[in-house]
Amino acid sequence: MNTASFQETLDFAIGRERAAVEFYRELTGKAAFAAQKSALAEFMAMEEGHVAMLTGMKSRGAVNLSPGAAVDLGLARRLAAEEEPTAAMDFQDILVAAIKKEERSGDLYRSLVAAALDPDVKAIFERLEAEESRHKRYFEELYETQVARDN
Amino acid sequence: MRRQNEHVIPPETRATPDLSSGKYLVMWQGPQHPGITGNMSLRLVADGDTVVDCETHVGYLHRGFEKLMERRLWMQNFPLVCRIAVPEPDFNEYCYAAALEELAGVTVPEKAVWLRTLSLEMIRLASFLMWIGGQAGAFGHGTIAQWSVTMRDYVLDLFEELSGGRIYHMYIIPGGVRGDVPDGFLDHVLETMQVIKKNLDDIELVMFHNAVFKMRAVGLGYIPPDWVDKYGITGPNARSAGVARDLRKDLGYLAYPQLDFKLITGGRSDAFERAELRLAEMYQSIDLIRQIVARMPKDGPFRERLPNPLHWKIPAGETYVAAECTRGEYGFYVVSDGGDKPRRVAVRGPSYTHAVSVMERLVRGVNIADVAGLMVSLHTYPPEIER
Amino acid sequence: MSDKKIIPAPLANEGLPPDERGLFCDAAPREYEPARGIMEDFANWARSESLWILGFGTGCGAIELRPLMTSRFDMYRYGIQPRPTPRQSSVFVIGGYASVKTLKRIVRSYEQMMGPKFVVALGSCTINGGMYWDSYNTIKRIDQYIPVDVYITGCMPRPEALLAGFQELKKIIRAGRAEGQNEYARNFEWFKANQKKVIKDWNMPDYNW
Amino acid sequence: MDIKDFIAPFAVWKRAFEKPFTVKKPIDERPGAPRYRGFHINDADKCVGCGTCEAICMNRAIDLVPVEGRDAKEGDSGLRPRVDYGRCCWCALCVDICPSGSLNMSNEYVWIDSDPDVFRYTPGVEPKPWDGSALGYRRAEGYRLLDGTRVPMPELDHHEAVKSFLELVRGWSREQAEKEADRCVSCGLCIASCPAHMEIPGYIKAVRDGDLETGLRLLYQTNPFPEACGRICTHRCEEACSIGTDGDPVAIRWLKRYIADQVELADYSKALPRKEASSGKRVAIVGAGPGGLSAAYYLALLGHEVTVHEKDEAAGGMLRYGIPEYRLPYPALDKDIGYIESLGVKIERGAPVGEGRSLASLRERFDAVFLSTGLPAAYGLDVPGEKHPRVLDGVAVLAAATRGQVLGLGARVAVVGGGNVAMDAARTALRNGASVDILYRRREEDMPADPDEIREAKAEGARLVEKAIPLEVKDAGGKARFVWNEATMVQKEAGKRPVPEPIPGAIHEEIYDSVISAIGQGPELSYIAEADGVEIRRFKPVVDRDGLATAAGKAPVFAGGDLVNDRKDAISAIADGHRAASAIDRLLSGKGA
Amino acid sequence: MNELAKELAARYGARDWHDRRGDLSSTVVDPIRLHDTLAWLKDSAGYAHLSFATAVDNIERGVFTLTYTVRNHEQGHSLMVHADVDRANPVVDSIHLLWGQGWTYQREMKEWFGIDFPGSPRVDEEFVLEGWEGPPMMRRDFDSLAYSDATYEGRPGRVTHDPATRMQERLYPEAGK
Repeated sequence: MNTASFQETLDFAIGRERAAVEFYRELTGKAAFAAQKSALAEFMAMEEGHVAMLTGMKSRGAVNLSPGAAVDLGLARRLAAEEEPTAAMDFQDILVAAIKKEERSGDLYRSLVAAALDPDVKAIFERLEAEESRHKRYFEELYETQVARDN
Repeated sequence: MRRQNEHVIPPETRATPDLSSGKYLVMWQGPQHPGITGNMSLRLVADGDTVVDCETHVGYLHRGFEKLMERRLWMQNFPLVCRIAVPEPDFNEYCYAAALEELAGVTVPEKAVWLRTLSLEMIRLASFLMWIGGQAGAFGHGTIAQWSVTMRDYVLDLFEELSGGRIYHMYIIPGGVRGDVPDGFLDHVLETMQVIKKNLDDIELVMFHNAVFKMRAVGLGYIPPDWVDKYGITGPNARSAGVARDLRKDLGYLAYPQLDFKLITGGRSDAFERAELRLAEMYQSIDLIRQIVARMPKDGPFRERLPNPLHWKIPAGETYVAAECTRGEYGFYVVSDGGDKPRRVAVRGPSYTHAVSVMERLVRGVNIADVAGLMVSLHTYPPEIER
Repeated sequence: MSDKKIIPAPLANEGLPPDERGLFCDAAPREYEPARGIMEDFANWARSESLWILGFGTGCGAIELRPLMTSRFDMYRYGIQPRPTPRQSSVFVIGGYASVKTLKRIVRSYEQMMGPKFVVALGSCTINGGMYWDSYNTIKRIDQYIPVDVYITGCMPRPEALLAGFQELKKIIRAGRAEGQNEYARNFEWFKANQKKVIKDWNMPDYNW
Repeated sequence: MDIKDFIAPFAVWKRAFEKPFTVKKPIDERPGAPRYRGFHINDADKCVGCGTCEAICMNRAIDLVPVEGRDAKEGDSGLRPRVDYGRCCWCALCVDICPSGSLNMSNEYVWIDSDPDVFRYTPGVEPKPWDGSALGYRRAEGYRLLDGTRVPMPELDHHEAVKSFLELVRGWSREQAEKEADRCVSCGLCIASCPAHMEIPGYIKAVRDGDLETGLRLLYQTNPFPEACGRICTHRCEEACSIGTDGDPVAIRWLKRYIADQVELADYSKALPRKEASSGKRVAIVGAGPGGLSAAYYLALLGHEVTVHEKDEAAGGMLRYGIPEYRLPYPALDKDIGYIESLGVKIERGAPVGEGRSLASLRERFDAVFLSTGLPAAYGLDVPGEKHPRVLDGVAVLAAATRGQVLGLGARVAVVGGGNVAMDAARTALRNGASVDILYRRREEDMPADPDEIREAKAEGARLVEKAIPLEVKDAGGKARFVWNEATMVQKEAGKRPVPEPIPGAIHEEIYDSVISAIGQGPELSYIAEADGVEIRRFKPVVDRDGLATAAGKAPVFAGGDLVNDRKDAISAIADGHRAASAIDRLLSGKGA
Repeated sequence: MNELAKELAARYGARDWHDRRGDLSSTVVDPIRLHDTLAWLKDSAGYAHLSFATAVDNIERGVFTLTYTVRNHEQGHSLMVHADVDRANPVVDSIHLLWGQGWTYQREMKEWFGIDFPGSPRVDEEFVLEGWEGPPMMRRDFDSLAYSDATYEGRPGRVTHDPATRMQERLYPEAGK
């Protein structure tokens, strides 16, 4: 594989994950009380973990992400985050924001997969897409069990 | 012809033989002795071949039923009671169940009434069949038992089919019975009755027209009619003395009032006639069984639902329920203090008088060889004495 | 068979009046010494094929012996028959529960039986008290008082089960494994102590032989 | 004596030509009858180890023993009956009474051995030749020793019921309650399933014995809300009931209610334990719901001074504001709360913790704090148009009903959701004269609501629309046009429950006067400041087994109830409150954690 | 039957007449008049058949309640005659001269309850028991199970488990009350 394109791809991905961390950091700034902050901190830590993982891959040159995508519960397409979360955001708001964000990331990687010419780069994007789908699934699961318990 | 129709009435008071004189022989008949019914014993004092005094000893089978029953729940006693009289467990089951139902105010469904009657008549027949083998055997006539015990086994097969048990049927449960008749059962009953009836004809011929049996049984153990009340004699022993008493008629329990049967009585009141009378009652049982099969309701519930047996409490009260078993009046006296266990249950078995007081008196003056035959002719069963 | 022959002290027969003590054996039972090889096998075969039952209906189990003795199940064809006296019998059938009063007679009858002798115990009651587990008058396990070779469970065991039990006993006898009698001799003092613990009025010889 | 007497016996000879009675091979030829009561067989998977067989056995022939590979779980003790054939009398009462019908008998009857110690075995677990025997004793059809049918509970006719907020379930008479209590076999399988582990067999026995004071005492050992729980408990106990394995489970909940209903509040103090001497310690409780007040009750009993801070104007939490009057009438709830208050528990009503009454200040003034603030905040539909003024939240509707406010729901009401809040909202709307559609994203059998509630809601006239995924709320001249997508249930992953998947194009819409959203609720946690140092994860305070939260500072903080547990029902909150109270007591009295 | 009740009341002070069933009644007399009551019933009232006689230990009241059930076969009626005797000093007149089997019942009651019937044949002999050293075993305060456990060895190795306790141990061991 073209080393340069591998590195570029990872850099791109790392950039995306850093942006995600930033997203949560921004929300944390808006947060008014401890519960919000702890939830945001948890999600942020997950994204930071990704940054660290991708950075590590960059130096080791290996992609150890599994390719299996998670099942899509289809919540993202349905749930409407009409506005940005406010200071009064509750768990539902935070989860919806997270699901939406993961959905956007997944969409991006999916378009990159379609656009990629190098099969190796394509493979990396595919795996990253799968990884994002798993995140989304995780949040969707939380939404189903913690928020929409009665529906 | 020794003793033919001669009515020797044994002395009322016990002899006081001088045992140190060397003239008398003290011997124990039983508990380990083939000439004793069940597990009990007689302490005989003989002058030559003639018994001059007899003491009965019971208790070899004492399990303390009445105490155990006070420790068990009402329903838990249901499996226990049948063990009181092994050859006729069903009378225990019936009396116990009926006493409880009376105290608790439960009415048993019609079907159960008939099935109970069937059960009681079948066991009556079975018990008599076993007895007749013993009676013949006690006079050295082994053939009859070879037949009659097998006939009894055929009845037990019916019980097995009906209730799932050969000896202990545990079928008559408080509230009704434990199940309806299985398919084809009533046909089996009728077929078996046919076989048994044919066999009874043979027994009649071979046993009752047998010089040996006649010679030994006629005149043996004469019970005068006035003893019936004096000693509380019941059943065939009383009827043979000419006293027309049968609780099936007198109390009219279960389906008996709807059945057609005559009281069989005698008058000669000796071992031979008691045997004849029981033979006639066997025929009568067969007839009753056929009537029951013909007239029993085909459908309907067979048990009334009772409260949870683990907590069943019966209102305080007492009752005495009796039934006519093969040997006479069999009864349960049940006292409830309102709790979940009986306060007291006392069992009245006919052998209580027949095998003790009556036996002790009748045996005075009898030849040692006839003691076994005499005892069997009273149709006794020790466990109902000692429980 | 143990090599060590235990020869206990002469029995005192203390339960008897002094003038009757001499009428009974004052020695404890001894283990049976088998013949050699084929002779013993032959003897065992003969023993197994002539099981003579003591006619002592100790409990309700006796009721199922009647059908067995008569034409329907006909135990005579298996070499089994009832005998009226212990001296002629080789098999003691314990018919279920044993009240203390009967246990006393069981012990005596058992001891009076000639060796080799075997015990068949019927029903739950002989194993662990059965339904009389809380009775003040019945023992719970017969093997505390006399040795048992074969147990047949049931309440009541049917005649067929009894026959199966006798067949099993035959097998055991033929294999030379019917050790009950020797067990009684070996553990005589233990058995005696158990017997005397429950039979309160011990007015009989210590070993009735 | 005549000549016949000498000749007749020779008739025996004719038998020589007849077929003999003798059975040739008795053991082989005579299997037990089809009904024969032979050795036991047990379907170990069907058996729940309730021990009723052991209880009925008058011979004490049955032991319950642990079995390899079968641990206890809810509704199954993991024990199995072991029969001692040195005791058994083959009466088969164990078969007759077996609640699950797992225990039966084969028609096998020969078991012979020289070793008396072998005659014991666990049917269905230790293999035996007669396992799976098709013949043998079974309970006859129509014959049972136990009663599988529950005593009917008198209820208002549904047509009547929707006309008012009168209590629907009328309660039992003494005779009815005693009859129902009689069905219990006291196995105790239910205790493990109850979050509060109430002494259920004990209080049922008390009903049977007519000793209601003992019953009340047993109830209060673990639950100071018997009136409320006797009506609205989720009764997981009844799912574990052994009688329910083949029949209706014992109506444990109604029996509890019976006890509490029958004893007058004035007589409570006679039956119930007295307060211990004052400990001098003070405990603050936040939230006067079942969790908070249970903690308050047990702490007060132990002699601590308890102050409960309640944001609403009345105590009871969701029991009062979330559960409609026709299920839990206020006098019944007031009786429970009244007794708790009579022990000296101070309830400060209309006193929310937060601004002006901070958690930090409570921790300064009190020796311990218990948080039980529940899930008061309804989650939104989260679809476009969810802020439409006719989209109402279910919890608020129920609270408004409790407050006696005019609801103004209109004639046509949609309720979105399938939980108890949705059912309560729907039935409240019905009682306000509306026609009601309940829209649920999955199927009826997936609904988290109590089956009784679903049944009753339908009986009262609510229409159930299953597999309806909300898409949008549009305005229709001031009313709400509710748009949903019909779904199909797709089993996406093995072992997980099926997922509703929209059917493309299957879009429905309907105009409603009100759309009540009841999809779930969340906590209100703004009163916990970062400075309190209470560890929170995913909007739940992190607590240990006793309910102790990780927190900086001196006064310990405990939390319980819907706020932290996953079961989210009153009885779990009560259990949390009791557990926390015991832990607080241990901490405060220095008996070690 | 009310005439009989009245007659018995007048003659022997009988009281507490209950009709248990159409053909079964019960009444109570003082133990001192028991023998005479029974004799009169037997000889003059047609109650000639003694079905059974037994006792009930009413330990709470400190009495043994004797029950003699007699039957009038002509009228098809049974009467249970009760008499309470002091548990501390239970002595009753013997009926062995009235009925030939009476002494057996009395032997039983002597052995099982400790009720004495002076003059009754063999009343002091053992009846069903042999070598019995315990108290009369039908008394309520005699515990059969305790006696059995102490006297007769059972087969060891039996252990049972209570389902509820087992579930607590396995499912929620922390819940200590």
